[in-house]
Amino acid sequence: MNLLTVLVILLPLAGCLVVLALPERVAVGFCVYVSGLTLAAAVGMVTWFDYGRADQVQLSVDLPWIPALGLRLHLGVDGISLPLVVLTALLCALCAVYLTRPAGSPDRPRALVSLLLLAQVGMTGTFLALDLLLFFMFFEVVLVPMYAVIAGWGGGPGRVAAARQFILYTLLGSGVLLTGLLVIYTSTSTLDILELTRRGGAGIGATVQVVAFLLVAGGLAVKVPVWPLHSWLPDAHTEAPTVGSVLLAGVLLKMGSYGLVRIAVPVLPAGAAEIAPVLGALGVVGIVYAALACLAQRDLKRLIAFSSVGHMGFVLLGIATLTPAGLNGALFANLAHGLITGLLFFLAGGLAQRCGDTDIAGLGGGLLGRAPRLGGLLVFAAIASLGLPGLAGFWGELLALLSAFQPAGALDRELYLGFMAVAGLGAVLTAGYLLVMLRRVAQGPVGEPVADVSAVEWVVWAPLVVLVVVAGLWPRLVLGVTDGAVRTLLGGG
Amino acid sequence: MTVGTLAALAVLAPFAAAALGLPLGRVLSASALALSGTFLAAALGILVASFAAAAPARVWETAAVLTPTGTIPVTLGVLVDGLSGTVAVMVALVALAVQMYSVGYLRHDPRYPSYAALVSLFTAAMLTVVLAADLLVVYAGWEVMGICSYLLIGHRWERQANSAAAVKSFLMTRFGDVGFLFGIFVLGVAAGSFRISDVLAAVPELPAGTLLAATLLLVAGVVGRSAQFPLHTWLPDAMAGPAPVSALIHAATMVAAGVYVVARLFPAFEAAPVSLNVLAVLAVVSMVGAALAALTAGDLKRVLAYSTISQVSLMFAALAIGARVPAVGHLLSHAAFKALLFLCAGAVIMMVGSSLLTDLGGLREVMPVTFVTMTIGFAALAGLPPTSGFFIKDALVTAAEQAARGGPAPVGAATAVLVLGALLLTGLLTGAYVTRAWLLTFFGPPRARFQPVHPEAPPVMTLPLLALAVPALLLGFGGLNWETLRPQRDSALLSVLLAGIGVVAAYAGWRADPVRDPAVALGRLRGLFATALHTNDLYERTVARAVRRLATVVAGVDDRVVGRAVTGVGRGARRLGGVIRLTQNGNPQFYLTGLLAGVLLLAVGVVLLT
Amino acid sequence: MPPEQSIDYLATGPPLVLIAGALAVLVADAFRPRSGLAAGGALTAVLVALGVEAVLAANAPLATFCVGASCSYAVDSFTVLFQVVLLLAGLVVLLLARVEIRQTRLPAGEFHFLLLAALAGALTLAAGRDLVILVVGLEVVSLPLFALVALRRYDGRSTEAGLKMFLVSVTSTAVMLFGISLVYGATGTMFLDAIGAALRRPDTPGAVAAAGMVLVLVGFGFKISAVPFHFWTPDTYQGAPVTVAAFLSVVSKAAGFAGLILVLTVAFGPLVAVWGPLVAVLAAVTMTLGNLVALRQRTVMRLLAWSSIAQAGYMLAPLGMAAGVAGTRVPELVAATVGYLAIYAAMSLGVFAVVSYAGWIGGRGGGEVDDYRGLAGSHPVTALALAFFLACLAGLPPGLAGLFAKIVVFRGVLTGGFGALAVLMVVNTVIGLYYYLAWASRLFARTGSSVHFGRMPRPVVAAVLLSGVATVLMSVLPQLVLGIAPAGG
Amino acid sequence: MTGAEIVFGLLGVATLAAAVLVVTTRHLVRAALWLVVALGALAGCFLVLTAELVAWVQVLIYVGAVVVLLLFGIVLTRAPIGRSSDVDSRNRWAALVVALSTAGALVTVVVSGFRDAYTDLGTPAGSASTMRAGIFRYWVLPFEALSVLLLAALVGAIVLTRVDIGQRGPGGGDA
Amino acid sequence: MHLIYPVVLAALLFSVGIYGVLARRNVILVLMSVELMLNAVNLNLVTFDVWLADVLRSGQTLALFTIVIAAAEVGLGLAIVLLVFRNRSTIAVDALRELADRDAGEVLNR
Repeated sequence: MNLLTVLVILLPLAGCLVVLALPERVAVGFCVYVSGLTLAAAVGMVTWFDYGRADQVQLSVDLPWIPALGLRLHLGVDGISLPLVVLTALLCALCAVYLTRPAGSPDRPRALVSLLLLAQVGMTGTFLALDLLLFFMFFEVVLVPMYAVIAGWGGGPGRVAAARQFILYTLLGSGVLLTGLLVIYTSTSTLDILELTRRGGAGIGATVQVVAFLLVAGGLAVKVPVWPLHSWLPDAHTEAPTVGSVLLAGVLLKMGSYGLVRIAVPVLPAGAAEIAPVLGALGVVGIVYAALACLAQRDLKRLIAFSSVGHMGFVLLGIATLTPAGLNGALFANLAHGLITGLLFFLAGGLAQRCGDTDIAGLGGGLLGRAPRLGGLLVFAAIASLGLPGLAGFWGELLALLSAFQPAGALDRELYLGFMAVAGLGAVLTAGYLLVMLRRVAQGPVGEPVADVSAVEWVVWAPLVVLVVVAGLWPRLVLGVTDGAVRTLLGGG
Repeated sequence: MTVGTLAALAVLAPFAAAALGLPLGRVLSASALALSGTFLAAALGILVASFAAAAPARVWETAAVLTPTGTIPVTLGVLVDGLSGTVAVMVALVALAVQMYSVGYLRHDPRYPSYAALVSLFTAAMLTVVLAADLLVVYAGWEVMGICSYLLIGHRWERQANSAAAVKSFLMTRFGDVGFLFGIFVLGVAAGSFRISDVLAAVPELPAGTLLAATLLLVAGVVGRSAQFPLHTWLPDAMAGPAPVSALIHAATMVAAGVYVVARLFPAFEAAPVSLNVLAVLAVVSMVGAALAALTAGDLKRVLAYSTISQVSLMFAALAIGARVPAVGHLLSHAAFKALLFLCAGAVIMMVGSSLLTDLGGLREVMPVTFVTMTIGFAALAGLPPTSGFFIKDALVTAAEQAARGGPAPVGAATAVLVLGALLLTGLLTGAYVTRAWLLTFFGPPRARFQPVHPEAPPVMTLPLLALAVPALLLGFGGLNWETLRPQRDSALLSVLLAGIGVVAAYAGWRADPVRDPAVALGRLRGLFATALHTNDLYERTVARAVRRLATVVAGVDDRVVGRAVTGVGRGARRLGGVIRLTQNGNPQFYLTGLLAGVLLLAVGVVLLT
Repeated sequence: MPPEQSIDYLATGPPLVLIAGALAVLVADAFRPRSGLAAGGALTAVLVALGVEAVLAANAPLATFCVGASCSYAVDSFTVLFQVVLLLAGLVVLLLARVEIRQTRLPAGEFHFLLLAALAGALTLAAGRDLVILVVGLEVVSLPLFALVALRRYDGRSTEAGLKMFLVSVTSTAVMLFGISLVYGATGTMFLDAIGAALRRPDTPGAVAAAGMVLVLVGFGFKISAVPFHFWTPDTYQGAPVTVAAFLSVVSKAAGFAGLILVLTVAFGPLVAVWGPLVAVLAAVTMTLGNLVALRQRTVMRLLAWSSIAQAGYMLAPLGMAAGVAGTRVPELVAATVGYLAIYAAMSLGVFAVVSYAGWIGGRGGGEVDDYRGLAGSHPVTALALAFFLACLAGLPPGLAGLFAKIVVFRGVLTGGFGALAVLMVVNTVIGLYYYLAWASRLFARTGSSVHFGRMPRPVVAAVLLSGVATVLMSVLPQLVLGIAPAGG
Repeated sequence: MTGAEIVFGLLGVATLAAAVLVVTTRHLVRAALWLVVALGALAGCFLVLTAELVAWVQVLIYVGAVVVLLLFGIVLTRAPIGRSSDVDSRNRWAALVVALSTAGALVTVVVSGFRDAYTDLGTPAGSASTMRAGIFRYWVLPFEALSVLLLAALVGAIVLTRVDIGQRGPGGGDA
Repeated sequence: MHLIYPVVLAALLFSVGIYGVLARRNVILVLMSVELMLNAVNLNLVTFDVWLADVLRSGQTLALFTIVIAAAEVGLGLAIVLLVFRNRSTIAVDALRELADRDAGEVLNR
């Protein structure tokens, strides 16, 4: 069934090219078809995945590609990547369906579809790649299509500037990342992530590890984004079209944190131990900073975008503890954030389409009365986002905090206790801005009614809602898969 | 079917009602769903509690790993013993009464389906807190309660004040919850398990510092959730929610959940007396302060809300001096009479359309059932015999007295004396504010225009009132089994005497002018008390304003510094390019000069370096 | 008197074929002007030369014009790779030229003659192994180019461009020759391998040799447009016919690199500690300056000029690391430069191919960047191709070839352990992306009045296809051009 | 000092002086004439160094062809025959600095490198016959390349100076 | 003969040439200066060739080639100069500044 691993990349790739040859009017339908098939393949992977061996890479493909670079086409999934692969396929499929709304059919659909599928190739590939350079390559594939989607289909007047800032900033990050990866390569002569993980830093000097970790983590930090490297994100999310925002927040940011878990921490353990406190500190600063910034935001999409910084702060804190619990939490939070923020951006997009704007004051409030289902979904998503137990947002935050309470032995415990306390405070502030937002958007005097959730929107949003609830109630679904893999990653820790 | 399974089902029944009711409330019959779920929970709860009562020493515990976490796993299971069984029954019964009452109370409300489902969800969450065997699951229930409270307070979200109150309640409680969660971490990690039984078993081995930290952190959570000083200001505002919600959440169950948790983890607290001292002091402040506020509050529901704070403080005070059984006993009796009082207040509101004391008056004839049941409730609140409140308060005073005399108590005698004094003072004040509210509501001339309807309320509402009046009146007798709950002569006399003074004073004040609020007699102090010593303003001025200002600053910094730093770098690069391009001036001789000078520099550099 | 040197006609085949072709073209054009014979003949010559390369590739290594152990002319995998790249680039340029010659009324026969002569010189440069043939080869590349640049004789800008290039070139040549004389004085030989051997001897005057080496580098620095020898580049590109600019940007630059690599690694290998840091500094300054100024360009040809300067910086970077690695690993670094160069040739030609035709929309060769606004609306395929090539130059997928090129260079730099240069390259990559993107995004801008030009003529289509196929090929199988360095380094 | 050194010294001074005049005189034509002097003196230097062939080629090609070409250029560009005030650009001072530094650097380098080197001028090294042997035995390839170079230069020069096809193209231009 | 004489002469001659290249306005004068530089090269080459008694005659050969290169350069150079003169009516080096890095709107300063 290794074919599936290839299929989840090849299908969108083929779709991205084929769609260019099709007439405009069938493009969106074709996209639904392709991304649906890809989702089916991803579900196939879920089916054939052996959960007993979740800590090992399965369904793998390993072919030589560019011997001169030492680059191999090495793909596969384990407990860490499987959930993210599925998330990507799911969100892409949902985005495709979302494009079929009669009210919101996009301008130049063929090009948009092609770009989205290309982005999907990159995102999926990033999670599947088991070769440093292959990872980097897929990491880069996403940039151009995302840029084009923002610049070409964005809403506001600042879209081109926002897109440009996005691509330049993230390219800066990936350049630094590449440098870090090549530092690893020059000191180990292998690009194979599994082999490097097995070695666990053996053969790389302590200083080199620190330098390489700084570079790799620094590069990925832009994508995550880590405070204070986040300034591309609010603009990009705000200006992007709905599907763009969803993919940006839902998948793209995860590529950064996934890279930290997959490469930075296991391959460079000594470097990680040295730098992790800094990451943790930046993470908690990000949580509080983003929450405060959100409190003062006037635009709904911008608020959601900033909230991503905060949520990724929890992810970062989890990773920075270098414990299985922390990494589990980070991976879970990744997934949860993908679902929840994806939903939030969908909702914000729906609102923008109905009210013409996402300015919070301009939305007029009282949404629960003007479109009860839409308002209800917004309330649900916001509550999920603030980390309510029983919904997906809870477990990631919980584990991040718990792991900060008992970080890995090499780390300074007092410091992490401080992190935990600040992060806890940040969680309160997070609740604060989300509820204030609800107050201003969903509650208050009821104005003119707007169209409630349409059929297509239900199709797109319902799976997200269901998954948020399911993952919240039955976290084992994810943690059971990641736990073993994470422990293997940290060397049986 | 084991007891554990039954208990689990008791939790799941209202949860299922909520899970079905939230998305499908408009399709299915919301009321049937909610009532059946809650009824099932109550029935199962009684069954479970009866098993527990039959074998008081026995503990039923089930546990399955909910999820691995990478460290201590989270387990899903129930812990049934006498304590949890009894409280669970109380919760389910009050919830049932409230659900029933709500059918009538909200019969014209289009949002009833979501309301009913949320109440069911709340019930499930509260039962989770009571029955769960794992502290993290307790925390989960604890938080879900919070969000339900938030949503239900904001039930009428059209009014800005209501949604503001909802947000405030959630944030203040969540602030405490952070401490609560960290307390759980400390206990769980130290004990190597989050299971309550494991934690309690490990308490004797744990270092004192750990226990102190854990219990202090737990106190923070408890204080927030139970609206104790200094996190008390949300509860009066929470009265923006519909009366039955106040009855269930903000009187009977959620607010008292903190008491339950402390009782549950009492061994840990006993081993950390400093925490209990802190708890005692906070309780004393809350107790007296809230009673004073209740004395002057101008809104019937706010009177009740302050009285709730005050009464919950009594329970904490009891726990602090080691009187666990009276504390739990008060938890139960308070649940009964306070739920009753709120439901009565709801009936009043339905009749009059207002809950301002200045709008009420003379309702005695119009609302006979409400009058009778509410009178019972008030009597219980004031601790007048023979109501349940009398027995409990007497037990509390007795326990405090013993502790003050140096009896076996985890806190020192000084604290006990403080607690005793506060108890007595609160008894006096309670008598006074109860009388004031009672008189202003039911006696004197009617002060607002309204159309009296007959009957005063549909039976679906009066039935719960009557049902709750029974335990409010008689629960005290059920407690006679316990040694600590039997009335002692001296203390009984003392507390009744004090309550009586309060009653008489209030009556005297009212008698002088039935239209006027007797609290006017307090003069300037009235305003001070009514605002709970300006604590709310203080928070608004300091914390809330500071956060808001900080948020503006951060947003500005983000925009001007972080964001502009990035764009500034880009602009700088462009400018630099603009400077460098000046060298490309078109003059080939300049080019050649550059070339040759460059070569020269390179050559000299190389020669010097070799 | 001993017999004269015999000529290995196979080894010297490709340049000989080109020279023969050049002469034939000149003659044919004299008798039958404007018949297309010139273009056809030139194409044939290049194709035949490519055929010879195939034979050479099978028979390499070859060496001829030997004196003792030292040879003046050698054909190894390095030479073959360079010659193939040069010939293919020449092919593309010839294809493009057909249209431009017609549009701007260039004299076809002379054009093709000069182009083939320059190409032959470039091929010789890649095969030469002594300083005499290298300097003569360099001149054979340069001289015809002066004429080609100035070939739009009615256009003062074209002439001005030619003069500027001429002045800088002859000065550089003089400096280089002086350097050669010093090196000769210090080592007593012109053969690269012998120079290397002599420099290893302790009695060789090091300062003279080092100074000579720096001066020798000037000639190549001029060819590859490294700062501070770059000044002529933007002005010349702007004034020259677009196809000639393409030739300068690819063929001439590649030939310069071939000579530079040979001289540095084979002759001055022992002085690596001297030239390593020097080249590193040049690389850093070149890429930074090129990119920074490119940010401010609106004219396409100038933009391309500055970008080609910047790209030269990237190519120099691995060479600059040679001092930091063990001698046996220097070929790895050289291979990085060579690989980047080959990939650069393909993608850069792609841009020039599109620009040579689409760029006439603005009236002058190349046009302004703003002239390309909305190109995707009227010519989607052309716009896509241009965007693809630009993505390659920026080193971003879908331009995988460019990405691989960047990776190779980064790896080379890090092999040398010089992280600061790597970081500088990162920053430069970002700056580079900025202006490539600024151009590419204009292609897809939504405008009411987008440019229209007629159907692309077939030769241009072929040229675009050829570069496109080469680029795609190197996106998938970059190992074709990676890992190749001259022997004897 | 040997006799050769004295002769060489005198010729060298003459060369240098003439060269300086070439780059400083304000008369275009005189510059060309001073160039002839400099080149001729240098040819003398070559003779002293026993490089006969180079010397004669120097005289023939340089003095005979190159300078004549340059004179043609002066005439054809209608340059003023007499003294003109703007032969030097504003770049003069920079030029002086660069030239002096170059001189300093180069002299230092060569003096340090060849301080103890003496050459024996006893055996003539550059007669026509030995040179022919050198070129045709060892330097065939560059020689042939040079022929291409010359041809290219010729063709280039012709094509640029031909006036028969000097019309404007469709692309415009500023003529 | 002491080698210093010719090599120092060559170095000085070369520097004089550089001065000329950088200081002269008239392109033809610049060309003359380049010729001076090339002659310095030749002197060096011949000197070293003689000094080394090089059997390959490398130095002198290259000197001859340099003379040829110079001739070719001058020939082509003059053609370009004439073309410039025809197009622009001047051959002052620093007046040829139409091609330069400036924004389209900027006034050409000739």
